[in-house]
Amino acid sequence: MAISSKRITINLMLIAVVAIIPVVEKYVPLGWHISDPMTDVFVYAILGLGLNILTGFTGLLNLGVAAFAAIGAYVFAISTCEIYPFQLGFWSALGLTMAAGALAGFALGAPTLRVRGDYLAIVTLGFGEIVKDVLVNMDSITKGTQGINPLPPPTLFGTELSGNGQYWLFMGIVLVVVAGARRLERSRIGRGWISIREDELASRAMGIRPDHAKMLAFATCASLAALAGALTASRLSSSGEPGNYDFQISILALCIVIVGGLGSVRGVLLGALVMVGMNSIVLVKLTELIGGSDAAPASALADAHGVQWALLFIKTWAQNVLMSPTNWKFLVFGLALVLMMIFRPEGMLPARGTKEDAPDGDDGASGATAVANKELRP
Amino acid sequence: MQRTVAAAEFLAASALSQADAVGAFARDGLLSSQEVFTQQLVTGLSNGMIIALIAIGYTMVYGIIELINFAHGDLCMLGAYFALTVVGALGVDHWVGAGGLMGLVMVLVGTAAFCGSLNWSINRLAYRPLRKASKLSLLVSAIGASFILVNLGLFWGGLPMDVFANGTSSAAPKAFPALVSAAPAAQIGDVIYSRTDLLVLCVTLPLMVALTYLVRFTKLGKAMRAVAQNPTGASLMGIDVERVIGATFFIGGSLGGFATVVYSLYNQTVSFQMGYRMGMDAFIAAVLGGIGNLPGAVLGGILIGVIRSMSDGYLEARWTNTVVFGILILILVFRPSGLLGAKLREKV
Amino acid sequence: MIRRTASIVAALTGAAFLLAAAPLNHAQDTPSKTLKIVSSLPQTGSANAQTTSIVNGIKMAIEERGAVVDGFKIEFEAMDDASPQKGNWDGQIESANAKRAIADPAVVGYIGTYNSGAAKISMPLLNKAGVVMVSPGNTAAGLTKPGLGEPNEPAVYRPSGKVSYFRVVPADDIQGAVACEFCREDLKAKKVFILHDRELYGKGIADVFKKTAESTGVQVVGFEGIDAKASNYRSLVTKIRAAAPDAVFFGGTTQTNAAQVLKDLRAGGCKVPFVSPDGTFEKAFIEAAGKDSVTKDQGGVYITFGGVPSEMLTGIGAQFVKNYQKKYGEIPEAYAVYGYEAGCVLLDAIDRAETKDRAAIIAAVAATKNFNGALGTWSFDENGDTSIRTMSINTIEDGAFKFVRTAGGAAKAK
Amino acid sequence: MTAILEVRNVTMRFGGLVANEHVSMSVQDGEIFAVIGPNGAGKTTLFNAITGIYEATEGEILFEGKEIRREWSRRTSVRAYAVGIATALVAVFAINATALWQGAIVEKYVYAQPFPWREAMATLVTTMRASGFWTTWGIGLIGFVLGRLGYGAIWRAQRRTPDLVARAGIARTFQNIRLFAEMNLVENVLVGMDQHCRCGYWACLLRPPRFWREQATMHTRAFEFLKFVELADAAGSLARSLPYGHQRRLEIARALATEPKLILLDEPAAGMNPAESADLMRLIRRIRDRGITVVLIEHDMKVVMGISDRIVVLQHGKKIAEGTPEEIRTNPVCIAAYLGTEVVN
Repeated sequence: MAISSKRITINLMLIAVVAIIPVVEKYVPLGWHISDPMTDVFVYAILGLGLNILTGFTGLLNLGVAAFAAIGAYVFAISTCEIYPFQLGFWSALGLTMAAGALAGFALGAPTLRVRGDYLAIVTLGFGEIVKDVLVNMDSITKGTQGINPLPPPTLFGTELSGNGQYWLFMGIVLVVVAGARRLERSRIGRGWISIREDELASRAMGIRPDHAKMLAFATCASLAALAGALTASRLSSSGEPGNYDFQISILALCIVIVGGLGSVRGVLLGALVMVGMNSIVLVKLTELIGGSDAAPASALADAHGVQWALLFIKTWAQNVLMSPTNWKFLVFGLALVLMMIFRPEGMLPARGTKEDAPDGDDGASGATAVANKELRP
Repeated sequence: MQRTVAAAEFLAASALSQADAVGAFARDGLLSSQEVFTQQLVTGLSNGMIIALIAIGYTMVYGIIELINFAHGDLCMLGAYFALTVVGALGVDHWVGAGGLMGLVMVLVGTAAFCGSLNWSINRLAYRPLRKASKLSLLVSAIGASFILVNLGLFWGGLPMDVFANGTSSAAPKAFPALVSAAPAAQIGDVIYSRTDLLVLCVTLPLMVALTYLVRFTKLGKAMRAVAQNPTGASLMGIDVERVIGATFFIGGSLGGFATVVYSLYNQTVSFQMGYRMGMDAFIAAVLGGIGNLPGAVLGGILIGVIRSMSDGYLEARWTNTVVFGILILILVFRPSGLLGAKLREKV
Repeated sequence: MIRRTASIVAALTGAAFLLAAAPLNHAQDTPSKTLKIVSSLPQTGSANAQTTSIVNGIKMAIEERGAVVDGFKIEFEAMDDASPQKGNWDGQIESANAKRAIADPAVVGYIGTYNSGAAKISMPLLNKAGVVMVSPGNTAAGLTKPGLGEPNEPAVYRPSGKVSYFRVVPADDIQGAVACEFCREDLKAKKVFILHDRELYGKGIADVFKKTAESTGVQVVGFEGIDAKASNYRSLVTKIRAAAPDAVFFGGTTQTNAAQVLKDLRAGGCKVPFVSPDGTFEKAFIEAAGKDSVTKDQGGVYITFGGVPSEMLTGIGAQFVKNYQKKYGEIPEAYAVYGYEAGCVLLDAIDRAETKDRAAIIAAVAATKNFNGALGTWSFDENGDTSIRTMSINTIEDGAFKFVRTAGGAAKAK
Repeated sequence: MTAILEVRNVTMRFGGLVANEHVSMSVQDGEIFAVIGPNGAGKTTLFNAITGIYEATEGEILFEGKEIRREWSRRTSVRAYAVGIATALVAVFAINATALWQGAIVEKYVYAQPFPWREAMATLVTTMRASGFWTTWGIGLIGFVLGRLGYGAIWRAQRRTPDLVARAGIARTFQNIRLFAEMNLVENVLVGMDQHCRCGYWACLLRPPRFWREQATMHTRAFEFLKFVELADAAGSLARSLPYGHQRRLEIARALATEPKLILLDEPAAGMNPAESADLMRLIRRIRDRGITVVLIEHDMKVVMGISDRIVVLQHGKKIAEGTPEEIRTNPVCIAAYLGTEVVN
């Protein structure tokens, strides 16, 4: 498949635009602080790319990817923090973290090879809860909910990076991961994964060993998720608390992958931008713009009657909860998810085979997802 | 008998390596170890039956459109808020005697109807447009719906009513009035079988029987089973598939409604975040029993309840989640499609 | 085509790097007539009730001065450090909030955080940038007190070497000890069962409680971390019943299901005194627990609180409660007064500072002595802790908190 | 000629349903062998049993004189024990983690001072010794048993899997075409060639020269297979955009790409018009001419009679006849089976 030069051009332009954001931001005082949230986007993009390999390529639903991020963050923290004797450097700790992540991936993947579809989903979900619980409960090792700090910031050739340095380093890592994901996708490993997603039985009958392929997918996913966790920890200089890696984060990662377009690397990047951006940029801006209202005046409901009562009731209620923009965040987020799915069920940038390719009015879904769908059936 | 008890104690002690601590409980305490065990069993069964009732709603929806309905737990949460509103608005907690019983039944049925209709509407708005999309898109839509429901619960909690503490802190947990007192209905030794335990039994058992009847013997039930097996085939046979799916959502939701009232009466606390755990437990129960399988959901629910109870009682409470999920994973390793789930066989 | 684009991109990127490396004139030095205070509290999710009342408290502090201090206009922004996906504080957002505050030259004060874990992330950032941080809610001892936390605490939060973090709320080490003393002396408890919510706050207090109990000869018959999301704790109650304690201590908050624990204790037939820390000292706890389970004949509920409760406050404190009630139509939550106090002490420092730059304001806050505030008259010590060590013990009667006695003037942490 | 495939007394039962009952047949190397019978006769089930999708309830299936199945060899046994021991170790360490950590790290490490590694390691050993009998040996035993049983359970479920059969040299196509719909033609074929690729995970990721060499060869060969089934022109399009007849041919190409010795074709001519089936017959002969034995299930009698060397007839899961096309054509039992008349003895 020849990649058109136009596409390369567009990609390079996009990379350049993203790369100069921090500089532009500094010189064009719009009051937009987006380079910092963008760094979060990069981390979530890595998490999403990892999950994409497992769920997007291989078609295995994973609801516990945050657990791998937690493992990553804590392995990184324990191996680098000054309150432990190990005190590795940033890059060696990162390597260790990814290895530990891969090992955890094997540990989860191996016993659950036979478990399929939604059963696998709950196994991964359970794994997530177990990891979280273990991190909280083994507090003599992990400091429980205290979090481990300080952690070394990212370094490059011996210099500590902060602000824009981190931005570019993380962006670079994302690019490396994207390249890696693409390379795997377009090699026999990726073909094996996708063939399992498309039709596990047929791929078996063609001599693909699904166990091997799935284990590799699990390990790759886990080690990328661990990388994302370690990078976050390093950026925040703290492992955070185990609660920061709970089910909601796995869900967020899953939403990034599906909203972006299952199995599509570009889709995942866009998904991360939209999902994290929505939270870190749009919702924050929204809060700033609306401000909040204060006062819910003393309730005079007891004295009021009839229509007046009803009006007062609604007014008090509105002032109690509805006027505060922070109270709307879940709703906005949820509504955005539902609407995105209704209007673009195949994601924003579906993998391959968009509707136009479908011969005779396919069922409307992207084939990739439709088939993944079939495959996930128990 | 003495010997059995001693053996049980020994086993518990050795498994925990906390021989002295456990021994101390049994010796100094007011309760004998048998009483403790029985009490834990009672608690586990009651909790388990509530979970089972929610799990049935889960598993029914799964059975028919293969959707892990993430919004189910949060639907139950809204049901609890609805029930609380009804109780608060009508002052049901002040009704006494037969009136009280009537009130209870009314709240149960009303909440069931509310949850059923809500579930039906969610299906209509958030899931039906995605009928032909991939299952994962549907899943994300369900996640979105769950977020919306959570937020609605947050809003609801701010209603300026007495039962919601005049709505001054919408996010705080709310007390649910004790329509059924927690006083013992029966007491054997120090084992308490409270009236709320009895309530759980009195609501869940008939519902399970009724549901079994409905699915097995009614026309709707047959249609549901047909759609679950083969939607296309069912529609060719003249079954209105969408109507059957809608009905399933309604029935699943209303079972959730019954469950949530029982849950609220049992725990006497509701909060806008309780849906997560309710949904999670039900999901585990459904999967443990074999998702899509009704008796499986009941078995799974009761097992989860009892395991939780025993783990709280004999291990440390902080490890209970780990124990539950550990057992779940173990069972799935040896029985990949749940306890009662049919063995997967792909048609080639 | 490709080559040309590539070279353009390379040039652009190179230019960007050069620009970034070039020294920048920060707008920080330009004087402005507006000063800004920000707060960073988790306002999405379970802590919403408490944090909203903290924000209300801060707003009241600012409004009472007419939003003007020493000729400078005071602006306030309440930032949210929680995200909807988590429904709880989010490290990335907390860090972003701190960075935003640092980047805005008008910001001279940062009120936050609510969670000690979040503080650990923003403290070093703000310290480095020299922004004063006043916390209305952090109670983890290690944040300020050497020797109580990790060996590198609290130095690790002070990369600049100076103290720039202050808290108006007493730390865990005082409260846990006071609660234990109360159990031993007033409740005559010989055996206690300790529960905690496994969170930083709750477990911190429970640990201190346990340590104090062991050193003062109170037998600890059980120490359990609960699952704050569980639907009920009946089986745990059976376990507690079997252990037959004289009192149950719960280290946790209303959000971590304190009311459910209490209810299940009563429903399960375990009628011993229930003692909990100030995380439950809020109306929401009484509301959630319901009127039946808190009464004395059910064993009674005792709650420790740093300082005296709102109703018992005199002077400024009493005025605050009155004003708050007038404005928001309810008795303030326990932490509202800390928010108010944090706001007041910060504004007072801004007032006293000669120049209104960040460094001078830090110095002014640190120099706070005998501050006459809503919590009484107090000072900041050299670690940035409040000198208030008086705790009050409260019980619940007729659906309201009732003051029992003060305790622990000079708390012994160890 | 020797028998390449021998089916001996195979019985397949699904619960009460008997799909095959004591079926025996033997396929000679290099022949075209047809399995025919009315719908529901158990033909596809037999294919599934041969390719390892189902496990035969009774009987054995020999390929080149051997059964294709993972034997519980010494190596498997060692692995099972290794997994058991690993689980046991993990369990024991997990249970004692806190104590070990306390002893070796917390008590030995003084903040900001060099860490005495040797002492710490020594403490690990003493701590393990000091921990209770049950927490080490009991938990270890439970861990071992679980790990060992778990390995056994997974192994047992995979004794005879389709991928093992495919790697041994039996390829197949499916009755209801099962292509990888979202992949293009070349990729579909490449999946078939996967077992002959030498590049592993790291090679695919890092792409050393040998990766590119291999990729080039593989692509060339993939095109050869596509040319063989006359689909090279459409190489870049998605599998699901192909017309039906082409999809069948692509499936054959994919199966051939595994370089099998035996290929099983499940109703290759289904849904084809006479011209297409004629093409197909030529294709099947060409496959045989490559030295590959062909077994096919087919309803189209013209195809069956036209190319088969030998034919087996199944009815109600039982073999009712075997022979050359001539013999079958005249066999009254077969005629009865197909026309539905009662067999008169």
